[in-house]
Amino acid sequence: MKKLINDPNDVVAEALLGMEAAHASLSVDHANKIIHRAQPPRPGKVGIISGGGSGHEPLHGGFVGLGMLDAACAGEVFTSPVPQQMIAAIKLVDGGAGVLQVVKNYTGDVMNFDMAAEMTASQAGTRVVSVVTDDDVAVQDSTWTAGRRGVGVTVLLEKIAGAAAEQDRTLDQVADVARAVNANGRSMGVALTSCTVPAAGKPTFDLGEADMELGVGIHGEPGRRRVPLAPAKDIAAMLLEPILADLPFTSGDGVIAFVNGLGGTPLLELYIMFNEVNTLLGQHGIRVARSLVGSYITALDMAGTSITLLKVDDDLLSLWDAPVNTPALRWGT
Amino acid sequence: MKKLINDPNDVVAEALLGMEAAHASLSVDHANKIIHRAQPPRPGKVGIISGGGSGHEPLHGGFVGLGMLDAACAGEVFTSPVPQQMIAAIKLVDGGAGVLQVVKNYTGDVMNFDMAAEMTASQAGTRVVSVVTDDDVAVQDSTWTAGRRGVGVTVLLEKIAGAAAEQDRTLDQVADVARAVNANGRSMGVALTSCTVPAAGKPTFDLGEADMELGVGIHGEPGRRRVPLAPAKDIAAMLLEPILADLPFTSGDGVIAFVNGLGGTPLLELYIMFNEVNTLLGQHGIRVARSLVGSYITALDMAGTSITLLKVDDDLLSLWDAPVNTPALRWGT
Amino acid sequence: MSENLSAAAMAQWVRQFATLIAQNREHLTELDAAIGDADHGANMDRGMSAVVKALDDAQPTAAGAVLTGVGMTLISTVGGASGPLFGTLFLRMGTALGDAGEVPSQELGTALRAGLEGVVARGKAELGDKTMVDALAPAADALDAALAEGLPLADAVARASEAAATGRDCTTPMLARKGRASYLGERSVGHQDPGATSVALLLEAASELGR
Amino acid sequence: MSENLSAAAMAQWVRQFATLIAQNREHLTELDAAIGDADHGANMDRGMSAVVKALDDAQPTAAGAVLTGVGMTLISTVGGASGPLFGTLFLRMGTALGDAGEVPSQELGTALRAGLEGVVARGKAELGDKTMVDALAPAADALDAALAEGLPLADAVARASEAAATGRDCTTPMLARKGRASYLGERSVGHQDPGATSVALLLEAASELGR
Ligand SMILES: Nc1ncnc2c1ncn2[C@@H]1O[C@H](COP(=O)(O)OP(=O)(O)O)[C@@H](O)[C@H]1O
Ligand SMILES: Nc1ncnc2c1ncn2[C@@H]1O[C@H](COP(=O)(O)OP(=O)(O)O)[C@@H](O)[C@H]1O
Ligand SMILES: [Mg+2]
Ligand SMILES: [Mg+2]
Ligand SMILES: [Mg+2]
Ligand SMILES: [Mg+2]
Repeated sequence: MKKLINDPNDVVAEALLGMEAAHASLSVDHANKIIHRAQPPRPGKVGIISGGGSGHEPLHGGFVGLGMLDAACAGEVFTSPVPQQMIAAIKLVDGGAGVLQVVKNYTGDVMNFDMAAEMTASQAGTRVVSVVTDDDVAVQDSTWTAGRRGVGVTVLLEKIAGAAAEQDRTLDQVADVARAVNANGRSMGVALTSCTVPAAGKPTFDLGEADMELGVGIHGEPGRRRVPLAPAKDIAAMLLEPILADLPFTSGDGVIAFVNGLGGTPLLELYIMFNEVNTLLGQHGIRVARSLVGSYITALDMAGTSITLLKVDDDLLSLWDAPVNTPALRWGT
Repeated sequence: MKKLINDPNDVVAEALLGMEAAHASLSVDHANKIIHRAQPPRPGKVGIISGGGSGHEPLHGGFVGLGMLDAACAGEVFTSPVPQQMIAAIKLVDGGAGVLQVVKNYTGDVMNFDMAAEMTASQAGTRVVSVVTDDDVAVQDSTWTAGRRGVGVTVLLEKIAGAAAEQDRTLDQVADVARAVNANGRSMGVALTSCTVPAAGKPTFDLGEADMELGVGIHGEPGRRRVPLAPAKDIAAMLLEPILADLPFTSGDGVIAFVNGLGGTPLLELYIMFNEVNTLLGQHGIRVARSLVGSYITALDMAGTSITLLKVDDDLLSLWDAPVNTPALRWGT
Repeated sequence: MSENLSAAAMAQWVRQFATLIAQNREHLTELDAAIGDADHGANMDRGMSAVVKALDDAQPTAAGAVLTGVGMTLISTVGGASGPLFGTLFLRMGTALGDAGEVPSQELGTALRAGLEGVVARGKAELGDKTMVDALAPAADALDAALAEGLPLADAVARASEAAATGRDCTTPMLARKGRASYLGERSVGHQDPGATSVALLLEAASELGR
Repeated sequence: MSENLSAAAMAQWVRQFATLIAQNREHLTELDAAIGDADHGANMDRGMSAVVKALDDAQPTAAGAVLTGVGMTLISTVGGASGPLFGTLFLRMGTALGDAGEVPSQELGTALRAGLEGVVARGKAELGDKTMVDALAPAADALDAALAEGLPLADAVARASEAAATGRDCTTPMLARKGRASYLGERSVGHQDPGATSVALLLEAASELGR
């Protein structure tokens, strides 16, 4: 295992020390592993927290700041945080208008955030609403299963809901915006290599030199199927077709197109992918209203990419354009 | 070779298409492979161009925009651009106040930029000044050799000189600022894996599972020596000690501390490295005035990191803090 | 394990479980790598190490309190799916045992069933969904039946352990419908469920102490 | 190669050089990977492919103009260190041959020396710095000497080719003091210089045509 780390057990704690030292706008509650804005909550603003297993950086801690999250709870690598963390985070960010929890749809995340909401409601009386993202079309959806995984849409949702909260919309309104984002967003990813969980010390899966894992999860969960390596053009089509078919997106729609790197893939390749995505969308008559290209929701050191499309109306678009000032996304401020 | 590309020969051209599509603030001259601001040059402002081989993204194209570069010339992967590109870029960005060329110290880059400056001077009469970065302490310096490589300082220089130009400082003043940055900045890097040049199709060097290459170059040039893998804490010391000794930096100095990822290394690890760097600097009494953590000058898909320290005075610091609005660095606007 | 459930016996069981988890840490992680995210071994080991540490620091004097303490520690140190689920399992078992210092051994059956119900309430998994429930439910059934037959606790626990092991093995051909493995659809078939494997270790720990 | 240097002969030489570069593309890249950045083969091949394409489109009628055209094409398509250096080499050779349609074969010696001087002026490398100069300078010396001895062009070129090959081989034990390999210091020792290898191919191309 080749990683810039010390003891695998200290990975999360030490990264939080680094984040705190690097960003004056952030504070860290090290006991509870919470990254939060250095400024106290603005009264009347809905607080937004998120969190999840670590290993997806900059998600979520890198999205804490004006116009996005108020706090992020960092779990162990690929393991959701525990209820105590969310309870403490809710307390930190509560400005009297209630708190929205952004939860990616994994059994562990959902249960731990739910327990936190239950305990907070019974103890502190703060109103807590959870919105769950489940945008990964690689997973067969069904009410009989855990449903789909939450992936790339989470980034867009945190930005857009964050902007809505900054406008002093109510908790229900912010939650509605968040649900609209999840309802209109779809994603799918592909891995060229496995990731290596530090505590495991070896790659999660073996992938032949000529193979890739189509529909991989951001924790290295196996995807739809293993297929031969393909040119960027074909990969873009393999990822886009299921996305486009699922919502479905139709000609004339405006979208935010998000090409994401999974941690081990350089920007050069992401721009090549974006070029293919942009071309394919043009062929489908879909208008790229905004775009985002970079590594924003990663799977440790995995080489690969995911594509997320979010169908936008004017409200979502103006919320996307609103000022944001976080370590990983920043504009308009 | 596992890459999100089509034909290796089309890598640069297709990435430029993607960049142009992704960023409304940029335009691309595809014939000359120049990324430039969509806005025409502001009369009276010194134009700043840079460029070099591709494969270091976001450097340089991702740094084109308000407060930083006016244009970037993209060469083939790891191969400097040709004079015609710089000649065309100089013409594009000339606002009547002359043009600064930021050149990394590689024989090819220096020669091609020099030829461009010579030809421009003899043809168009535009005043062109080149500033060469040579901050890599891994390389033994000597007047008998090609000197040191230009690496991480280039990013900081482009930001700071860009801010100086935006203030309508003269070409000589901007060049002086640029030289001051290079004179006060030092870097060193380490590779955990080789990069793979697309046209070569296989890793540039073999590196054992338990080894790393200390002092590696951003083109996969071999470094000072091959050493066993080490914890982040020790790697930080191995990189920092030669840097600190070289200028030398002394107790009480304020620095911009820049922990850079080489393309295949995720942010999680960079924050762990930054924590170690920050701690070590504290032990040396060196004050981290500002910091930058992320993958800004990469070596394709190489896993590894580089550390850059820039000793700053008030002028350099206020230029660093000045507004910048580019795809890869953005604040204050 | 004596015929009355004491705090000491409960602590011994929990410590033995922690030992088995530590020994099987890599195995559990490998099972999770195949159909999940390669952290189940680390998760359970982190939690059970914290449990042992807490027991070293201060051990409750009531049997039930030992188990609720374990549940609280698991919930606050594990995270993921197994944190709330194993946490709930122990919490409910402890609550079912009540406040008494020692409780009659039959109560273990009641406790295990309460724990199972807690897990089902939290995770909504049914039998056959390829989760820890597939080991836990047969174990609870076997324990109840054995105790009803009037078997001594040690024998009853041994039967429950066998049932858990069989339940664990039966997860291999199943198609996952809950938890992370469910994302795999058909590709989850042919792999043993990590959580069910941990449950089997929990019952194995009990049965080892009974021997 | 005839005793007068015609545009056709120059074009034939250049085309043969392009062929040898294409055949040695991987070899050149491997040499560059060891002490540089693994692009010399791609660089030279990209440039010489463009040269051949330009010659296919329109071939100048003067010997010198063929070579200056090659130089311009290399400068505008190669980049890196080899673009300006090989570009300058051909530019200066072409300029030295002048505007005449055909020039006497002795002029090739003058041209190669002019090219060498251009490379040294541009790159500041001295003999022994482990660069293309270490193959080019001995080749120019050998060609001059052979032509001065009155050897036929074919034989003179063959001698120059041998000298270039020897010069190329001599770069292996050298410590690089110019170009990217110089960053390696002591670690550059024991590797053959890629640029010198390309120069040896250039002279080999000439000598093959002479046979
Ligand atoms: N809804 C559920 N009900 C019961 N057990 C579940 C459920 N979801 C997951 N599990 C159990 O949790 C185990 C995985 O635990 P673990 O790997 O620690 O958490 P995570 O899946 O969050 O990484 C699975 O093997 C399964 O037995
Ligand atoms: N200053 C110099 N003078 C002469 N030749 C040089 C000089 N610098 C580099 N070279 C030659 O250029 C070759 C490398 O070319 P190439 O790999 O194409 O360019 P780059 O080094 O820019 O990647 C070296 O092998 C060497 O022969
Ligand atoms: Mg997990
Ligand atoms: Mg090169
Ligand atoms: Mg797991
Ligand atoms: Mg090279």
